[in-house]
Amino acid sequence: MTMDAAAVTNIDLTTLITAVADTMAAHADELTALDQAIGDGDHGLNMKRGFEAVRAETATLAEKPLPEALKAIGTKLVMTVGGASGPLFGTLFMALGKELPAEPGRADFSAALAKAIDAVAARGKSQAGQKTMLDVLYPVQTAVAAGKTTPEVADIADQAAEATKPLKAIRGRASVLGDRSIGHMDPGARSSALITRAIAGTLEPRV
Amino acid sequence: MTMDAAAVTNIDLTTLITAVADTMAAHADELTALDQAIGDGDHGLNMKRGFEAVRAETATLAEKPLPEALKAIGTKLVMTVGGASGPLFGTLFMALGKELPAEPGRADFSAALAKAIDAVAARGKSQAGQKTMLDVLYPVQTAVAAGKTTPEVADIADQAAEATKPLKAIRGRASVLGDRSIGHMDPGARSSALITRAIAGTLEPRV
Amino acid sequence: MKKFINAVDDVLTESLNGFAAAHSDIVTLGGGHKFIRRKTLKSGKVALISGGGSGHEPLHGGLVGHGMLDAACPGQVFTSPTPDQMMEAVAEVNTGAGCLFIVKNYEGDVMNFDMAAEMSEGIMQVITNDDVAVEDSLYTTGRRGVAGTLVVEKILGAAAEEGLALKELKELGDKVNRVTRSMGVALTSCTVPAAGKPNFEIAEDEMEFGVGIHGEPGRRRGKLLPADAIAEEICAAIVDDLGAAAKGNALLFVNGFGATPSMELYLMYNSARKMFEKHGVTIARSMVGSYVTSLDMAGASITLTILDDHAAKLWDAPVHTAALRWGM
Amino acid sequence: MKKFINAVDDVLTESLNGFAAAHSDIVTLGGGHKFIRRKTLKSGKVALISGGGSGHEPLHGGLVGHGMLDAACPGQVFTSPTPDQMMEAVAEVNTGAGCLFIVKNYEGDVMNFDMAAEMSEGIMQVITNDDVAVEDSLYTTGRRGVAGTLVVEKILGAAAEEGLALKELKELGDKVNRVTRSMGVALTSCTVPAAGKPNFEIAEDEMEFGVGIHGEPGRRRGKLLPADAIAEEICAAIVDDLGAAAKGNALLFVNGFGATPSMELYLMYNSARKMFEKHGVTIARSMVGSYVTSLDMAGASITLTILDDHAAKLWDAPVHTAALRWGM
Ligand SMILES: Nc1ncnc2c1ncn2[C@@H]1O[C@H](COP(=O)(O)OP(=O)(O)O)[C@@H](O)[C@H]1O
Ligand SMILES: Nc1ncnc2c1ncn2[C@@H]1O[C@H](COP(=O)(O)OP(=O)(O)O)[C@@H](O)[C@H]1O
Ligand SMILES: [Mg+2]
Ligand SMILES: [Mg+2]
Ligand SMILES: [Mg+2]
Ligand SMILES: [Mg+2]
Repeated sequence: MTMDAAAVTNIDLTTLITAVADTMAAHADELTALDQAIGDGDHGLNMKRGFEAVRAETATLAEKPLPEALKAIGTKLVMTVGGASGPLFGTLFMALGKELPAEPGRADFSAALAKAIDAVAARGKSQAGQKTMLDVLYPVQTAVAAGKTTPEVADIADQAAEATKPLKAIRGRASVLGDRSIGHMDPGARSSALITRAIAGTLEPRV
Repeated sequence: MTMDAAAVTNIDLTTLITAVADTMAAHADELTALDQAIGDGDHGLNMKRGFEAVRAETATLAEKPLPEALKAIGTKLVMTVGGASGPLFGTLFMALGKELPAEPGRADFSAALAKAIDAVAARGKSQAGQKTMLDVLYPVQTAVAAGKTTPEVADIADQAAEATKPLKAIRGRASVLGDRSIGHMDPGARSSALITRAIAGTLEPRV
Repeated sequence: MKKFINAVDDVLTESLNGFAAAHSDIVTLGGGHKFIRRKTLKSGKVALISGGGSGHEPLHGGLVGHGMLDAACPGQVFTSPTPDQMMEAVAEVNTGAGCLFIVKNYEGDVMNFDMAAEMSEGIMQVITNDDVAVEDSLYTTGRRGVAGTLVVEKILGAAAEEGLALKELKELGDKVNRVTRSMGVALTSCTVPAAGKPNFEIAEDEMEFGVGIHGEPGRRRGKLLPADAIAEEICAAIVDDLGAAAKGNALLFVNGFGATPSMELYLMYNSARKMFEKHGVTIARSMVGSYVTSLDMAGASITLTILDDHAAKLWDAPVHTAALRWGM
Repeated sequence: MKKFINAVDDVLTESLNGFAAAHSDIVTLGGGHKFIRRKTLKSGKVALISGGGSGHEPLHGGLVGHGMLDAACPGQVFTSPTPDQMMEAVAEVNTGAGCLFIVKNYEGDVMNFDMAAEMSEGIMQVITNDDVAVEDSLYTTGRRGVAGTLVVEKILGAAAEEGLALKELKELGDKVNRVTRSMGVALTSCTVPAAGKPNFEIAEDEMEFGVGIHGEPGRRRGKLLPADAIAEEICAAIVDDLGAAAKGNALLFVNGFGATPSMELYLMYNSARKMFEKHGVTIARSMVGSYVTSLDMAGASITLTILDDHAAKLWDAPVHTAALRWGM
């Protein structure tokens, strides 16, 4: 069950959006609690609001070609999430849409993801190791590039989120805490892992 | 040990002021707690502030004839206590000073006290049974008039304060509580009883 | 108790010093901090003097200045000022046309202002009693004066500035008071610095309905309700109590007790405005903010003043105080 | 959580409706509550647009009006607004002279305003970062923009009213920001309505030193200190950080975070003023009140802006907004 070309091209957008929106709704309180510890306590609400807005447009989105749909999802996120995560996750999906060909293969997907994550880093003026969502996104991309199976990718994402705990935040709101940010999981890393697992779950059956 | 003429004329003002100021300081928290239950939580502070101001002038006061000293104490209370209790206790002492002859006998004292309490009731537009200091002051005057000993008077004051518990407040801040004022001792009744016992204690040894 | 203080006994003095320094263009302090007065008096104008326990700021000190009060006498926290404060204020700000005391109806305030009035010359008094939470009765103390006091002070302040004489000012004050009604609700208690602990206990799901501005318990304790339900009950009580007067143009004043964010006050204003308009009252003027407070209490009161054209004009007239300023 | 609300999801909408109704002489709402704008625009003037997460009221909506902002974009509580809000505000209030965004330095705010600027025409930005509690470093996010933002907005507002061009306004804004420093301390946490519980826990004898305006933890947790000691530490940090600029005339702004009574703010002002004057700074202008808040958080921040004559003149210039009003 590696994530092959079929997994990418035959994506059922409706299932995928539903899965991500469901997981954001189910974990909103958990994400907010993480953000209360080292941020301002809105991350769960932000993510839930964004993906509910995306969910509300599932029908229209599902009719678009994949790249267009991803761009539209990204734009929707930018226009509804707010905070730091809005522009960042928005950029991720928008860039992914921009980079993916209409009928992408696995290599296309892996390359597009790399570029999209770089776009996130550029928008956030950030890099790996700063206790942000990037610390999940980069390992996910590496795993995809390395041909890991979708469950493996999901597990790697979880481990990567877990691995943000000992980090000291350099970017994001938590950075003002300095050493006091150590010991807490980064909320954006956790939401990235949740999104990864949700997407992986929808791809898996089709591989 | 009845409270005879000697008890009234030979009052040692210094001892008396010290005793009252000490008891107000010692019971300030208790009075404030009573006032928090059915008022605005300042009665202990008010009384303490007033009698500390009086204490600060003990030397000057002790040189005055008793009536003048009482008037001065009353004025000092009016000018430092504030709240409802300031004008009321102030009026009590001022009127007492006005009514007492320079060398009062027991009957003079009893009569002056009756008039002074009436002056308090006039200032407060209040009467007995309304859950106020008057519900201690009147019984104290009756006891004095009836020739009770100073310890008896002090006990009667305590009982009278206790007896304000079942009353419904008609006057004072507690009146807005209506039935919810029932079950609490009136703070001004309690402070009146404390003052009575303090004064009684200073008179007793001289009888 | 968590407060920005140095020593409990110095709170009032240090705070008044800060106030006077921050607003030295408008106010100055009387000796011994007995009163806050306008820096520049207007000779021949009736002097308006108010005061009361501290802890309700900006009432009254923040309302001293052109178009409003001439002096404010701050008592200890939640304790009426003493007569000497008012007497010295009178001595300093009475420029010959007399003084009007504006007094909230609490026995302590009334008695202390009364004593000061008895010992001074040329004083008249307006007693405000806008709180509909308390039954109005000649037998009891009667209604408390709460946030509506600010409205009376603003309107009288403008009228005094225009040169109205003492007796007419008193009549105008009584008239405005008669068409002003308020009621409040507390979500938390408040802590008097010297007491060190909250004035009352209140559960996480309860509110105190008809609370006064001293954290003194109110009409009833009840379960916390949605803002609309609270506004509905308060507005109905106000309209009921105003009776036939509840029509035409009005000022709606939603007042915070101290710890309630402006976001919630505007939400409450939104609810209250709709309720009053349903009752046929037109909201012609509005004020939203924490002006008549109870230290750090969370909660709000709603005040409605029926405005005739004259009162509206006086409300709009220029004012320049620390807390209210417009038109200049 | 005890708040005056109906449903958590409607807080912002209902509050904005109340705000717009209460101040309908000054402001009006953009469609979908995307922004608050001046009722009457001044053609040919550079439009000043600010915004940020809600919960800091009166910042920024209460600062829209003559002499200050042209539009404010309110995000969800403590969440930056989204680019479409700023883009639509630009479309409506840009009368041809361009727009200046005034943005508090938070990554969320900066990114969202950046995206809006990239998708609009004729935009420049001033980023405020007055919070000395956070180390300034190019490597990290850098300092937060806090209460000093209001000072920048007031001074730029007056300059824009005088007709200053976009580029000069940006330069002036950067200049004022460079001589503005703030630091805050929280005594309690705050509760985001949708989160339903306090953002952080803090013991009865502790304070959070160097807190931000979102209840985000600060520089350090410490035992509650007397007001003088708090003021001393904050003022020293501010003066230190200003370095050679810490001299001459200054504006001292003591800001409450929401639940702190005005009595304590003036007491804190009194302490801070003495400290700064000891450091050789002259307090030429003052402001005390809860203007840049964190919902129901108890606490305060101290802001110092060094004022040259030009900045002082602009600070004094007439302003007419819901929260700040003078000279008109
Ligand atoms: N500069 C950045 N680069 C990458 N990720 C960031 C950056 N700033 C913040 N984040 C991510 O965003 C998350 C916070 O999102 P959210 O709470 O929604 O926004 P805000 O911090 O504005 O309240 C952080 O946990 C972190 O993962
Ligand atoms: N009208 C009145 N007549 C007699 N006593 C009164 C009256 N009003 C108040 N009191 C007394 O004063 C006490 C309260 O005093 P205090 O707390 O110092 O003043 P305040 O009520 O103004 O805060 C009450 O407990 C009551 O005994
Ligand atoms: Mg956040
Ligand atoms: Mg009391
Ligand atoms: Mg009192
Ligand atoms: Mg946020």
